[in-house]
Amino acid sequence: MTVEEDLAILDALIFSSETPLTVERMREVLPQYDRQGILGLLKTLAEHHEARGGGFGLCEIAGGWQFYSRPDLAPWVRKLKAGRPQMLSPAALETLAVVAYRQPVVKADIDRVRGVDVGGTLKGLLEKRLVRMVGRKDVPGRPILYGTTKRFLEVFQLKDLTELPTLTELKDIQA
Amino acid sequence: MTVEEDLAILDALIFSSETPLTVERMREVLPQYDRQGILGLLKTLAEHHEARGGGFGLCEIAGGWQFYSRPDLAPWVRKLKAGRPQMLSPAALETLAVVAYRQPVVKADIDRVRGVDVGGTLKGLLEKRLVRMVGRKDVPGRPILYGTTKRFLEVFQLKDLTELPTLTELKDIQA
Amino acid sequence: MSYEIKLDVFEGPLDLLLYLIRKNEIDIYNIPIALITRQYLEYLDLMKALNLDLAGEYLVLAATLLHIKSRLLLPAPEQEDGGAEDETGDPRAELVQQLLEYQAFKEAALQLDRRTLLERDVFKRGAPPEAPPEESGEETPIEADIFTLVEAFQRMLAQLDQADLMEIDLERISLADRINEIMDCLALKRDMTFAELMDEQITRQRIVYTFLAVLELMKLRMIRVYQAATFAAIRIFIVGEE
Repeated sequence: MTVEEDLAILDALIFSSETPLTVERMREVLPQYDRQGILGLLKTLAEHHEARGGGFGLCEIAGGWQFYSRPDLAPWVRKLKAGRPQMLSPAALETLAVVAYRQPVVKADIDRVRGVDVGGTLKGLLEKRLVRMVGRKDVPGRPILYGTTKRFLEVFQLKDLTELPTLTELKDIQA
Repeated sequence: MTVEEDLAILDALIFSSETPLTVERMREVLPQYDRQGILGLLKTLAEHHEARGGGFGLCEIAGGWQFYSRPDLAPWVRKLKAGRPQMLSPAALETLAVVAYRQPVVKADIDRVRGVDVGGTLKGLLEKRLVRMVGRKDVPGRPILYGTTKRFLEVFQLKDLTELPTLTELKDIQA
Repeated sequence: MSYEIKLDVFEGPLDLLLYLIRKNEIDIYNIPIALITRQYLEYLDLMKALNLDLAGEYLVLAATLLHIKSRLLLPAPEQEDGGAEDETGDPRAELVQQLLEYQAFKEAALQLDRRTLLERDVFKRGAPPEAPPEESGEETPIEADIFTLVEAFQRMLAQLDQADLMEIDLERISLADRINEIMDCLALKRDMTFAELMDEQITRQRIVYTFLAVLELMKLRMIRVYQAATFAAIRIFIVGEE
Protein backbone atom coordinates (compact mmCIF):
# COMPACT_ATOMS: atom_id res chain seq x y z
CA MET A 1 0.00 0.00 0.00
CA THR A 2 1.50 3.31 -1.06
CA VAL A 3 1.13 6.64 0.69
CA GLU A 4 -0.90 7.79 -2.33
CA GLU A 5 -3.36 4.96 -1.73
CA ASP A 6 -3.60 5.80 1.96
CA LEU A 7 -4.22 9.42 1.09
CA ALA A 8 -7.03 8.34 -1.25
CA ILE A 9 -8.54 6.17 1.50
CA LEU A 10 -8.40 9.08 3.96
CA ASP A 11 -9.92 11.33 1.30
CA ALA A 12 -12.83 8.90 0.85
CA LEU A 13 -13.30 8.43 4.60
CA ILE A 14 -13.58 12.13 5.35
CA PHE A 15 -15.76 12.63 2.28
CA SER A 16 -18.20 9.93 3.44
CA SER A 17 -18.45 11.07 7.03
CA GLU A 18 -21.40 13.24 7.97
CA THR A 19 -19.60 14.83 10.90
CA PRO A 20 -15.99 15.90 11.36
CA LEU A 21 -13.91 12.73 11.45
CA THR A 22 -11.56 12.33 14.38
CA VAL A 23 -7.99 11.09 14.04
CA GLU A 24 -8.95 8.17 16.31
CA ARG A 25 -11.65 6.99 13.90
CA MET A 26 -9.23 7.32 10.99
CA ARG A 27 -6.75 5.15 12.87
CA GLU A 28 -9.38 2.42 13.27
CA VAL A 29 -9.39 2.11 9.48
CA LEU A 30 -5.66 2.78 8.96
CA PRO A 31 -4.14 1.17 12.07
CA GLN A 32 -0.66 1.09 10.53
CA TYR A 33 -0.36 4.82 11.31
CA ASP A 34 0.12 6.41 14.70
CA ARG A 35 -1.45 9.75 15.55
CA GLN A 36 1.49 11.70 14.14
CA GLY A 37 1.37 9.66 10.94
CA ILE A 38 -2.31 10.43 10.38
CA LEU A 39 -1.72 14.12 11.10
CA GLY A 40 1.05 14.07 8.48
CA LEU A 41 -1.31 12.53 5.91
CA LEU A 42 -3.99 15.11 6.78
CA LYS A 43 -1.56 17.96 6.23
CA THR A 44 -0.60 16.58 2.81
CA LEU A 45 -4.26 16.01 1.91
CA ALA A 46 -5.25 19.54 2.94
CA GLU A 47 -2.41 20.90 0.79
CA HIS A 48 -3.52 18.79 -2.19
CA HIS A 49 -7.02 20.23 -1.97
CA GLU A 50 -5.70 23.74 -1.45
CA ALA A 51 -3.47 23.37 -4.52
CA ARG A 52 -6.19 22.05 -6.81
CA GLY A 53 -8.10 25.32 -6.38
CA GLY A 54 -11.48 23.61 -6.20
CA GLY A 55 -14.67 24.75 -4.57
CA PHE A 56 -14.15 23.01 -1.23
CA GLY A 57 -11.29 22.11 1.05
CA LEU A 58 -10.27 20.21 4.15
CA CYS A 59 -10.66 21.93 7.54
CA GLU A 60 -10.07 20.92 11.15
CA ILE A 61 -13.32 21.56 13.03
CA ALA A 62 -14.88 20.36 16.29
CA GLY A 63 -12.08 17.94 17.07
CA GLY A 64 -12.17 16.32 13.64
CA TRP A 65 -11.67 16.88 9.92
CA GLN A 66 -14.24 17.63 7.27
CA PHE A 67 -14.60 19.10 3.79
CA TYR A 68 -16.29 22.49 3.59
CA SER A 69 -17.14 24.68 0.64
CA ARG A 70 -15.00 27.80 0.22
CA PRO A 71 -16.47 30.77 2.16
CA ASP A 72 -15.98 33.14 -0.81
CA LEU A 73 -18.24 30.92 -2.95
CA ALA A 74 -21.13 31.17 -0.48
CA PRO A 75 -23.14 33.63 -2.65
CA TRP A 76 -23.37 31.02 -5.43
CA VAL A 77 -24.06 28.07 -3.17
CA ARG A 78 -26.79 29.99 -1.35
CA LYS A 79 -28.53 30.56 -4.69
CA LEU A 80 -28.86 26.83 -4.94
CA LYS A 81 -30.17 26.30 -1.41
CA ALA A 82 -33.85 26.99 -1.03
CA GLY A 83 -34.74 29.63 1.53
CA ARG A 84 -32.58 31.92 3.58
CA PRO A 85 -30.05 30.52 6.00
CA GLN A 86 -31.33 30.24 9.54
CA MET A 87 -29.81 33.17 11.36
CA LEU A 88 -29.57 33.46 15.12
CA SER A 89 -31.17 36.57 16.61
CA PRO A 90 -28.94 38.97 18.58
CA ALA A 91 -30.68 37.76 21.76
CA ALA A 92 -29.91 34.13 20.91
CA LEU A 93 -26.29 35.00 20.09
CA GLU A 94 -25.88 36.82 23.42
CA THR A 95 -27.30 33.88 25.35
CA LEU A 96 -25.08 31.51 23.38
CA ALA A 97 -22.03 33.67 24.12
CA VAL A 98 -22.73 33.54 27.87
CA VAL A 99 -23.15 29.75 27.74
CA ALA A 100 -19.99 29.35 25.65
CA TYR A 101 -17.78 31.43 27.93
CA ARG A 102 -19.29 30.58 31.31
CA GLN A 103 -20.06 26.89 30.86
CA PRO A 104 -21.17 24.93 32.75
CA VAL A 105 -23.65 27.63 33.70
CA VAL A 106 -27.14 27.71 35.23
CA LYS A 107 -29.99 29.68 33.69
CA ALA A 108 -30.14 32.14 36.60
CA ASP A 109 -26.58 33.27 35.86
CA ILE A 110 -27.36 33.81 32.17
CA ASP A 111 -30.48 35.78 33.18
CA ARG A 112 -28.36 37.94 35.46
CA VAL A 113 -25.66 38.69 32.88
CA ARG A 114 -28.15 39.54 30.14
CA GLY A 115 -30.54 41.34 32.46
CA VAL A 116 -33.54 39.52 30.99
CA ASP A 117 -35.25 36.15 31.29
CA VAL A 118 -33.41 34.00 28.73
CA GLY A 119 -35.97 31.16 28.81
CA GLY A 120 -37.17 31.53 25.23
CA THR A 121 -33.76 31.95 23.65
CA LEU A 122 -32.31 29.11 25.73
CA LYS A 123 -35.04 26.76 24.53
CA GLY A 124 -34.35 27.80 20.94
CA LEU A 125 -30.66 27.03 21.39
CA LEU A 126 -31.46 23.63 22.94
CA GLU A 127 -33.73 22.83 20.00
CA LYS A 128 -31.04 23.85 17.52
CA ARG A 129 -28.67 21.55 19.46
CA LEU A 130 -26.18 24.38 19.97
CA VAL A 131 -26.60 24.11 23.74
CA ARG A 132 -27.20 21.05 25.88
CA MET A 133 -27.95 20.16 29.46
CA VAL A 134 -24.69 18.94 30.96
CA GLY A 135 -25.77 18.08 34.51
CA ARG A 136 -26.98 19.66 37.68
CA LYS A 137 -25.22 22.11 39.95
CA ASP A 138 -24.52 20.80 43.42
CA VAL A 139 -26.41 23.53 45.28
CA PRO A 140 -29.89 23.52 46.85
CA GLY A 141 -32.53 22.99 44.18
CA ARG A 142 -29.92 21.33 41.96
CA PRO A 143 -30.46 23.63 38.97
CA ILE A 144 -29.64 22.36 35.47
CA LEU A 145 -26.23 23.26 34.06
CA TYR A 146 -25.87 24.18 30.41
CA GLY A 147 -22.94 23.94 28.05
CA THR A 148 -22.25 24.10 24.33
CA THR A 149 -22.35 21.09 22.00
CA LYS A 150 -20.11 19.66 19.34
CA ARG A 151 -22.60 21.05 16.87
CA PHE A 152 -21.86 24.53 18.25
CA LEU A 153 -18.22 24.01 17.27
CA GLU A 154 -19.31 22.82 13.83
CA VAL A 155 -21.71 25.68 13.18
CA PHE A 156 -19.24 28.31 14.34
CA GLN A 157 -16.34 26.49 12.67
CA LEU A 158 -14.19 26.17 15.76
CA LYS A 159 -11.53 23.54 16.34
CA ASP A 160 -12.34 23.56 20.05
CA LEU A 161 -13.51 25.95 22.76
CA THR A 162 -10.02 27.33 23.34
CA GLU A 163 -10.21 28.85 19.87
CA LEU A 164 -12.83 31.32 21.14
CA PRO A 165 -11.23 34.74 21.56
CA THR A 166 -10.79 35.80 25.17
CA LEU A 167 -13.61 37.85 26.53
CA THR A 168 -12.70 41.51 26.16
CA GLU A 169 -13.55 43.19 29.41
CA LEU A 170 -13.72 46.62 27.82
CA LYS A 171 -12.29 49.32 30.00
CA ASP A 172 -13.65 52.11 27.86
CA ILE A 173 -17.15 51.53 26.68
CA GLN A 174 -16.89 54.19 23.99
CA ALA A 175 -13.89 52.52 22.41
CA MET B 1 -14.71 35.70 -13.96
CA THR B 2 -12.24 33.11 -15.19
CA VAL B 3 -13.04 29.56 -16.20
CA GLU B 4 -11.07 28.39 -13.14
CA GLU B 5 -13.41 30.37 -10.90
CA ASP B 6 -16.47 28.94 -12.62
CA LEU B 7 -15.05 25.44 -12.21
CA ALA B 8 -14.58 26.13 -8.49
CA ILE B 9 -18.19 27.38 -8.21
CA LEU B 10 -19.46 24.26 -9.98
CA ASP B 11 -17.27 22.12 -7.70
CA ALA B 12 -18.82 23.76 -4.61
CA LEU B 13 -22.37 23.53 -5.99
CA ILE B 14 -22.21 19.82 -6.72
CA PHE B 15 -20.45 19.18 -3.41
CA SER B 16 -23.13 20.93 -1.32
CA SER B 17 -26.15 19.71 -3.26
CA GLU B 18 -28.31 17.15 -1.50
CA THR B 19 -29.33 15.43 -4.74
CA PRO B 20 -27.49 14.89 -8.02
CA LEU B 21 -27.32 18.34 -9.57
CA THR B 22 -28.89 18.77 -13.00
CA VAL B 23 -27.36 20.92 -15.73
CA GLU B 24 -30.49 23.12 -15.57
CA ARG B 25 -29.94 23.92 -11.87
CA MET B 26 -26.27 24.69 -12.59
CA ARG B 27 -27.35 27.11 -15.29
CA GLU B 28 -29.58 28.95 -12.79
CA VAL B 29 -26.44 29.82 -10.86
CA LEU B 30 -24.14 30.25 -13.88
CA PRO B 31 -26.54 31.69 -16.49
CA GLN B 32 -23.70 32.91 -18.71
CA TYR B 33 -23.24 29.30 -19.90
CA ASP B 34 -25.50 27.40 -22.24
CA ARG B 35 -26.07 23.68 -21.86
CA GLN B 36 -23.02 22.81 -23.95
CA GLY B 37 -20.89 25.20 -21.96
CA ILE B 38 -21.87 23.59 -18.64
CA LEU B 39 -21.23 20.12 -20.08
CA GLY B 40 -17.79 21.29 -21.12
CA LEU B 41 -17.05 22.53 -17.60
CA LEU B 42 -18.30 19.25 -16.12
CA LYS B 43 -16.00 17.26 -18.37
CA THR B 44 -13.02 19.35 -17.28
CA LEU B 45 -14.02 19.08 -13.62
CA ALA B 46 -14.41 15.29 -13.83
CA GLU B 47 -10.95 15.08 -15.41
CA HIS B 48 -9.44 17.27 -12.68
CA HIS B 49 -10.78 14.95 -10.00
CA GLU B 50 -9.74 11.86 -11.95
CA ALA B 51 -6.22 13.25 -12.33
CA ARG B 52 -5.74 14.15 -8.66
CA GLY B 53 -6.18 10.48 -7.74
CA GLY B 54 -8.22 11.20 -4.62
CA GLY B 55 -10.78 9.08 -2.83
CA PHE B 56 -13.84 10.37 -4.64
CA GLY B 57 -14.78 11.63 -8.07
CA LEU B 58 -17.50 13.19 -10.15
CA CYS B 59 -20.16 10.90 -11.63
CA GLU B 60 -23.24 11.40 -13.75
CA ILE B 61 -26.17 9.74 -12.05
CA ALA B 62 -29.97 9.94 -12.20
CA GLY B 63 -29.93 12.82 -14.66
CA GLY B 64 -27.53 14.86 -12.56
CA TRP B 65 -23.99 15.08 -11.25
CA GLN B 66 -22.68 14.07 -7.85
CA PHE B 67 -19.43 13.18 -6.10
CA TYR B 68 -19.03 9.52 -5.15
CA SER B 69 -16.34 7.77 -3.22
CA ARG B 70 -14.27 5.35 -5.33
CA PRO B 71 -15.89 1.89 -5.46
CA ASP B 72 -12.54 0.15 -4.88
CA LEU B 73 -12.22 2.00 -1.55
CA ALA B 74 -15.60 0.75 -0.34
CA PRO B 75 -14.10 -1.82 2.08
CA TRP B 76 -12.39 0.97 4.04
CA VAL B 77 -15.37 3.31 3.92
CA ARG B 78 -17.61 0.51 5.20
CA LYS B 79 -15.30 -0.05 8.15
CA LEU B 80 -15.92 3.52 9.15
CA LYS B 81 -19.65 3.50 8.61
CA ALA B 82 -20.16 0.74 11.12
CA GLY B 83 -19.17 3.10 13.90
CA ARG B 84 -21.37 5.95 12.79
CA PRO B 85 -23.65 7.06 15.60
CA GLN B 86 -27.30 6.27 15.18
CA MET B 87 -30.10 8.69 15.93
CA LEU B 88 -33.24 7.54 17.73
CA SER B 89 -36.49 7.91 15.83
CA PRO B 90 -39.18 10.20 17.31
CA ALA B 91 -41.27 7.13 18.16
CA ALA B 92 -38.33 5.51 19.94
CA LEU B 93 -37.58 8.73 21.81
CA GLU B 94 -41.18 9.07 22.99
CA THR B 95 -41.36 5.48 24.18
CA LEU B 96 -38.01 5.85 25.88
CA ALA B 97 -39.20 9.05 27.55
CA VAL B 98 -42.22 7.29 29.04
CA VAL B 99 -40.05 4.45 30.33
CA ALA B 100 -37.49 6.88 31.76
CA TYR B 101 -39.95 9.10 33.57
CA ARG B 102 -42.52 6.51 34.61
CA GLN B 103 -40.32 3.53 35.43
CA PRO B 104 -40.91 0.88 36.46
CA VAL B 105 -43.73 0.78 33.93
CA VAL B 106 -45.73 -1.92 32.14
CA LYS B 107 -46.21 -1.94 28.37
CA ALA B 108 -49.96 -1.26 28.67
CA ASP B 109 -49.21 2.06 30.39
CA ILE B 110 -46.73 3.09 27.69
CA ASP B 111 -49.30 2.16 25.04
CA ARG B 112 -51.84 4.36 26.81
CA VAL B 113 -49.55 7.40 27.08
CA ARG B 114 -48.31 7.10 23.51
CA GLY B 115 -51.72 6.24 22.10
CA VAL B 116 -50.28 3.46 19.94
CA ASP B 117 -49.01 -0.07 20.38
CA VAL B 118 -45.36 0.33 21.36
CA GLY B 119 -44.45 -3.35 20.90
CA GLY B 120 -42.08 -2.69 17.99
CA THR B 121 -40.31 0.36 19.42
CA LEU B 122 -40.02 -1.27 22.84
CA LYS B 123 -38.35 -4.28 21.24
CA GLY B 124 -35.93 -1.95 19.46
CA LEU B 125 -35.07 -0.19 22.72
CA LEU B 126 -34.53 -3.54 24.45
CA GLU B 127 -32.18 -4.59 21.64
CA LYS B 128 -30.28 -1.31 21.91
CA ARG B 129 -30.00 -2.02 25.65
CA LEU B 130 -31.54 1.35 26.52
CA VAL B 131 -34.49 -0.37 28.21
CA ARG B 132 -34.70 -3.64 30.11
CA MET B 133 -37.12 -5.78 32.03
CA VAL B 134 -36.84 -5.00 35.70
CA GLY B 135 -39.46 -7.33 37.09
CA ARG B 136 -43.13 -8.19 37.04
CA LYS B 137 -45.99 -6.15 38.40
CA ASP B 138 -47.88 -7.78 41.25
CA VAL B 139 -51.26 -7.76 39.52
CA PRO B 140 -53.15 -10.52 37.68
CA GLY B 141 -51.19 -11.69 34.65
CA ARG B 142 -48.01 -10.34 36.27
CA PRO B 143 -47.08 -8.09 33.32
CA ILE B 144 -43.42 -7.24 32.75
CA LEU B 145 -42.13 -3.99 34.19
CA TYR B 146 -39.67 -1.98 32.14
CA GLY B 147 -36.97 0.41 33.25
CA THR B 148 -33.91 2.12 31.85
CA THR B 149 -30.38 0.73 31.81
CA LYS B 150 -26.91 1.90 32.65
CA ARG B 151 -26.34 2.38 28.92
CA PHE B 152 -29.29 4.79 28.88
CA LEU B 153 -27.48 6.93 31.45
CA GLU B 154 -24.28 6.74 29.41
CA VAL B 155 -25.92 7.65 26.12
CA PHE B 156 -27.74 10.61 27.63
CA GLN B 157 -24.71 11.55 29.69
CA LEU B 158 -26.51 11.44 33.00
CA LYS B 159 -24.86 10.62 36.30
CA ASP B 160 -28.11 9.17 37.58
CA LEU B 161 -31.83 9.41 36.93
CA THR B 162 -32.27 12.39 39.24
CA GLU B 163 -30.41 14.42 36.64
CA LEU B 164 -33.36 14.02 34.29
CA PRO B 165 -34.94 17.43 33.86
CA THR B 166 -38.46 17.72 35.26
CA LEU B 167 -41.39 19.13 33.33
CA THR B 168 -41.52 22.15 35.62
CA GLU B 169 -37.93 22.86 34.72
CA LEU B 170 -38.75 22.54 31.06
CA LYS B 171 -41.53 25.09 31.49
CA ASP B 172 -39.10 27.43 33.23
CA ILE B 173 -36.68 27.24 30.33
CA GLN B 174 -39.26 28.32 27.82
CA ALA B 175 -40.90 30.88 30.13
CA MET C 1 -35.78 65.76 22.21
CA SER C 2 -36.23 63.50 19.22
CA TYR C 3 -36.06 59.74 19.39
CA GLU C 4 -34.76 57.46 16.76
CA ILE C 5 -37.00 54.51 16.13
CA LYS C 6 -34.70 52.06 17.85
CA LEU C 7 -36.88 50.72 20.60
CA ASP C 8 -37.54 47.21 19.37
CA VAL C 9 -33.88 46.49 18.82
CA PHE C 10 -32.85 46.61 22.47
CA GLU C 11 -32.01 43.20 23.83
CA GLY C 12 -33.01 44.24 27.34
CA PRO C 13 -32.71 47.01 29.91
CA LEU C 14 -28.91 46.77 30.09
CA ASP C 15 -28.74 47.17 26.33
CA LEU C 16 -30.93 50.28 26.50
CA LEU C 17 -28.75 51.71 29.26
CA LEU C 18 -25.58 51.05 27.26
CA TYR C 19 -27.16 52.78 24.29
CA LEU C 20 -27.96 55.89 26.38
CA ILE C 21 -24.44 55.97 27.81
CA ARG C 22 -22.94 55.79 24.35
CA LYS C 23 -25.38 58.31 22.90
CA ASN C 24 -24.50 60.84 25.59
CA GLU C 25 -20.78 60.05 25.31
CA ILE C 26 -20.60 59.36 29.00
CA ASP C 27 -17.74 57.79 30.93
CA ILE C 28 -19.15 54.51 32.18
CA TYR C 29 -17.20 54.86 35.46
CA ASN C 30 -18.83 58.19 36.14
CA ILE C 31 -22.44 57.91 35.04
CA PRO C 32 -24.52 61.05 35.72
CA ILE C 33 -27.33 59.03 37.25
CA ALA C 34 -29.92 61.83 37.27
CA LEU C 35 -29.56 62.46 33.53
CA ILE C 36 -29.46 58.78 32.57
CA THR C 37 -32.39 57.91 34.81
CA ARG C 38 -34.50 60.67 33.27
CA GLN C 39 -33.70 59.56 29.71
CA TYR C 40 -34.22 55.90 30.61
CA LEU C 41 -37.69 56.65 32.03
CA GLU C 42 -38.55 58.74 28.97
CA TYR C 43 -37.75 55.77 26.77
CA LEU C 44 -39.91 53.54 28.91
CA ASP C 45 -42.81 56.00 28.59
CA LEU C 46 -42.33 56.06 24.85
CA MET C 47 -42.30 52.26 24.70
CA LYS C 48 -45.54 52.20 26.65
CA ALA C 49 -47.06 54.87 24.39
CA LEU C 50 -46.13 52.77 21.38
CA ASN C 51 -47.70 49.73 23.02
CA LEU C 52 -44.42 47.88 22.82
CA ASP C 53 -44.14 44.84 24.96
CA LEU C 54 -42.43 46.18 28.04
CA ALA C 55 -40.80 43.31 29.87
CA GLY C 56 -40.76 43.49 33.65
CA GLU C 57 -36.96 43.65 33.66
CA TYR C 58 -37.10 47.19 32.27
CA LEU C 59 -39.09 48.30 35.31
CA VAL C 60 -36.71 46.52 37.69
CA LEU C 61 -33.77 48.46 36.27
CA ALA C 62 -35.80 51.70 36.48
CA ALA C 63 -36.28 51.03 40.19
CA THR C 64 -32.55 50.33 40.57
CA LEU C 65 -31.67 53.59 38.85
CA LEU C 66 -34.07 55.55 41.06
CA HIS C 67 -32.64 53.87 44.13
CA ILE C 68 -29.06 54.78 43.15
CA LYS C 69 -30.18 58.34 42.41
CA SER C 70 -31.72 58.70 45.87
CA ARG C 71 -28.61 57.30 47.55
CA LEU C 72 -26.41 59.75 45.69
CA LEU C 73 -28.60 62.60 46.95
CA LEU C 74 -28.05 61.59 50.57
CA PRO C 75 -25.04 63.10 52.30
CA ALA C 76 -22.11 60.70 52.31
CA PRO C 77 -22.01 58.75 55.61
CA GLU C 78 -19.30 59.71 58.07
CA GLN C 79 -16.31 57.48 57.56
CA GLU C 80 -15.43 55.72 60.82
CA ASP C 81 -11.71 55.67 60.11
CA GLY C 82 -11.77 59.10 58.58
CA GLY C 83 -10.02 57.73 55.48
CA ALA C 84 -10.83 58.54 51.88
CA GLU C 85 -14.08 57.24 50.47
CA ASP C 86 -13.34 53.86 48.94
CA GLU C 87 -14.65 53.00 45.52
CA THR C 88 -16.96 50.25 46.65
CA GLY C 89 -18.91 52.87 48.52
CA ASP C 90 -20.10 54.27 45.20
CA PRO C 91 -23.76 53.20 44.85
CA ARG C 92 -23.19 52.98 41.09
CA ALA C 93 -20.38 50.44 41.35
CA GLU C 94 -22.50 47.30 41.08
CA LEU C 95 -24.41 48.61 38.08
CA VAL C 96 -21.18 49.61 36.35
CA GLN C 97 -19.80 46.12 36.89
CA GLN C 98 -22.97 44.60 35.46
CA LEU C 99 -22.84 46.90 32.43
CA LEU C 100 -19.21 46.07 31.74
CA GLU C 101 -19.89 42.37 31.96
CA TYR C 102 -22.91 42.62 29.68
CA GLN C 103 -20.94 44.75 27.22
CA ALA C 104 -18.23 42.09 27.07
CA PHE C 105 -20.75 39.37 26.21
CA LYS C 106 -22.51 41.59 23.70
CA GLU C 107 -19.17 42.00 21.96
CA ALA C 108 -18.53 38.25 22.18
CA ALA C 109 -21.92 37.64 20.55
CA LEU C 110 -20.99 39.96 17.67
CA GLN C 111 -17.69 38.16 17.26
CA LEU C 112 -19.51 34.82 17.10
CA ASP C 113 -21.75 36.19 14.38
CA ARG C 114 -18.75 37.46 12.42
CA ARG C 115 -17.26 33.99 12.24
CA THR C 116 -17.50 31.80 9.17
CA LEU C 117 -20.79 30.02 9.81
CA LEU C 118 -21.92 26.61 8.63
CA GLU C 119 -24.93 26.80 6.29
CA ARG C 120 -24.36 30.54 5.84
CA ASP C 121 -20.76 30.90 4.68
CA VAL C 122 -19.62 27.34 4.27
CA PHE C 123 -21.48 24.16 3.44
CA LYS C 124 -20.70 20.55 4.00
CA ARG C 125 -21.35 17.73 1.59
CA GLY C 126 -25.08 17.73 0.95
CA ALA C 127 -25.62 14.19 -0.26
CA PRO C 128 -26.78 11.53 2.20
CA PRO C 129 -24.45 8.63 2.99
CA GLU C 130 -23.96 6.37 0.01
CA ALA C 131 -24.69 3.08 1.72
CA PRO C 132 -26.49 2.13 4.90
CA PRO C 133 -24.15 1.16 7.72
CA GLU C 134 -23.11 -2.42 7.70
CA GLU C 135 -24.29 -4.54 10.58
CA SER C 136 -21.39 -5.24 12.85
CA GLY C 137 -21.12 -7.37 15.92
CA GLU C 138 -20.33 -4.33 17.98
CA GLU C 139 -22.97 -2.11 19.42
CA THR C 140 -23.72 0.95 17.31
CA PRO C 141 -23.16 4.13 19.23
CA ILE C 142 -26.30 6.20 19.78
CA GLU C 143 -26.45 9.93 19.40
CA ALA C 144 -29.01 11.54 21.67
CA ASP C 145 -29.41 14.35 24.11
CA ILE C 146 -31.52 14.67 27.17
CA PHE C 147 -33.41 17.75 26.00
CA THR C 148 -34.95 15.87 23.08
CA LEU C 149 -36.04 13.17 25.50
CA VAL C 150 -37.81 15.42 27.98
CA GLU C 151 -39.30 17.38 25.11
CA ALA C 152 -40.68 14.21 23.56
CA PHE C 153 -42.24 13.40 26.92
CA GLN C 154 -43.75 16.85 27.27
CA ARG C 155 -45.13 16.74 23.73
CA MET C 156 -46.95 13.50 24.48
CA LEU C 157 -48.32 14.66 27.78
CA ALA C 158 -49.57 17.88 26.21
CA GLN C 159 -51.65 15.76 23.86
CA LEU C 160 -52.91 13.57 26.67
CA ASP C 161 -53.94 16.42 28.95
CA GLN C 162 -53.79 14.16 31.95
CA ALA C 163 -53.20 15.97 35.19
CA ASP C 164 -51.94 12.91 37.04
CA LEU C 165 -49.13 12.52 34.56
CA MET C 166 -48.10 16.13 34.50
CA GLU C 167 -45.36 16.05 37.03
CA ILE C 168 -42.34 13.89 37.32
CA ASP C 169 -41.82 12.49 40.73
CA LEU C 170 -38.10 12.69 41.32
CA GLU C 171 -38.37 10.65 44.50
CA ARG C 172 -39.95 7.83 42.58
CA ILE C 173 -37.27 8.18 39.92
CA SER C 174 -34.60 8.00 42.60
CA LEU C 175 -36.14 4.78 43.82
CA ALA C 176 -36.19 3.33 40.32
CA ASP C 177 -32.57 4.37 40.00
CA ARG C 178 -31.61 2.51 43.14
CA ILE C 179 -33.62 -0.56 42.08
CA ASN C 180 -31.70 -0.62 38.79
CA GLU C 181 -28.37 -0.32 40.55
CA ILE C 182 -29.16 -3.10 42.98
CA MET C 183 -30.28 -5.40 40.17
CA ASP C 184 -27.06 -4.59 38.30
CA CYS C 185 -24.98 -5.55 41.34
CA LEU C 186 -26.97 -8.71 41.95
CA ALA C 187 -26.78 -9.76 38.30
CA LEU C 188 -23.01 -9.83 38.72
CA LYS C 189 -22.73 -11.28 42.21
CA ARG C 190 -25.95 -13.31 42.59
CA ASP C 191 -26.06 -12.52 46.29
CA MET C 192 -24.98 -9.68 48.51
CA THR C 193 -25.40 -8.47 52.03
CA PHE C 194 -27.47 -5.44 52.80
CA ALA C 195 -24.32 -3.76 54.09
CA GLU C 196 -22.60 -4.37 50.75
CA LEU C 197 -25.37 -2.45 49.03
CA MET C 198 -24.39 0.57 51.10
CA ASP C 199 -21.40 1.62 49.11
CA GLU C 200 -19.03 4.51 49.53
CA GLN C 201 -21.52 7.22 48.49
CA ILE C 202 -23.45 6.72 51.67
CA THR C 203 -25.96 9.41 52.54
CA ARG C 204 -29.10 9.36 54.66
CA GLN C 205 -31.22 9.67 51.53
CA ARG C 206 -29.36 6.81 49.89
CA ILE C 207 -29.93 4.50 52.83
CA VAL C 208 -33.64 5.26 52.72
CA TYR C 209 -33.83 4.63 48.97
CA THR C 210 -31.79 1.45 49.25
CA PHE C 211 -34.14 0.17 51.92
CA LEU C 212 -37.23 1.15 49.90
CA ALA C 213 -35.69 -0.41 46.78
CA VAL C 214 -35.10 -3.70 48.59
CA LEU C 215 -38.70 -3.70 49.86
CA GLU C 216 -39.98 -2.97 46.37
CA LEU C 217 -37.84 -5.72 44.84
CA MET C 218 -39.11 -8.19 47.45
CA LYS C 219 -42.66 -7.20 46.59
CA LEU C 220 -41.90 -7.72 42.91
CA ARG C 221 -40.38 -11.09 43.85
CA MET C 222 -37.17 -10.11 42.12
CA ILE C 223 -35.09 -10.87 45.19
CA ARG C 224 -35.24 -12.96 48.32
CA VAL C 225 -33.89 -11.75 51.61
CA TYR C 226 -32.56 -13.98 54.37
CA GLN C 227 -31.17 -13.41 57.79
CA ALA C 228 -29.66 -16.40 59.56
CA ALA C 229 -30.05 -14.94 63.01
CA THR C 230 -31.01 -11.70 64.69
CA PHE C 231 -28.23 -9.15 64.10
CA ALA C 232 -26.63 -11.45 61.51
CA ALA C 233 -25.91 -10.04 58.07
CA ILE C 234 -28.96 -9.67 55.88
CA ARG C 235 -28.31 -11.57 52.65
CA ILE C 236 -30.04 -10.69 49.42
CA PHE C 237 -30.41 -13.18 46.57
CA ILE C 238 -31.54 -12.56 43.03
CA VAL C 239 -34.54 -14.60 41.86
CA GLY C 240 -34.23 -16.03 38.36
CA GLU C 241 -36.85 -15.19 35.75
CA GLU C 242 -39.38 -18.03 35.81
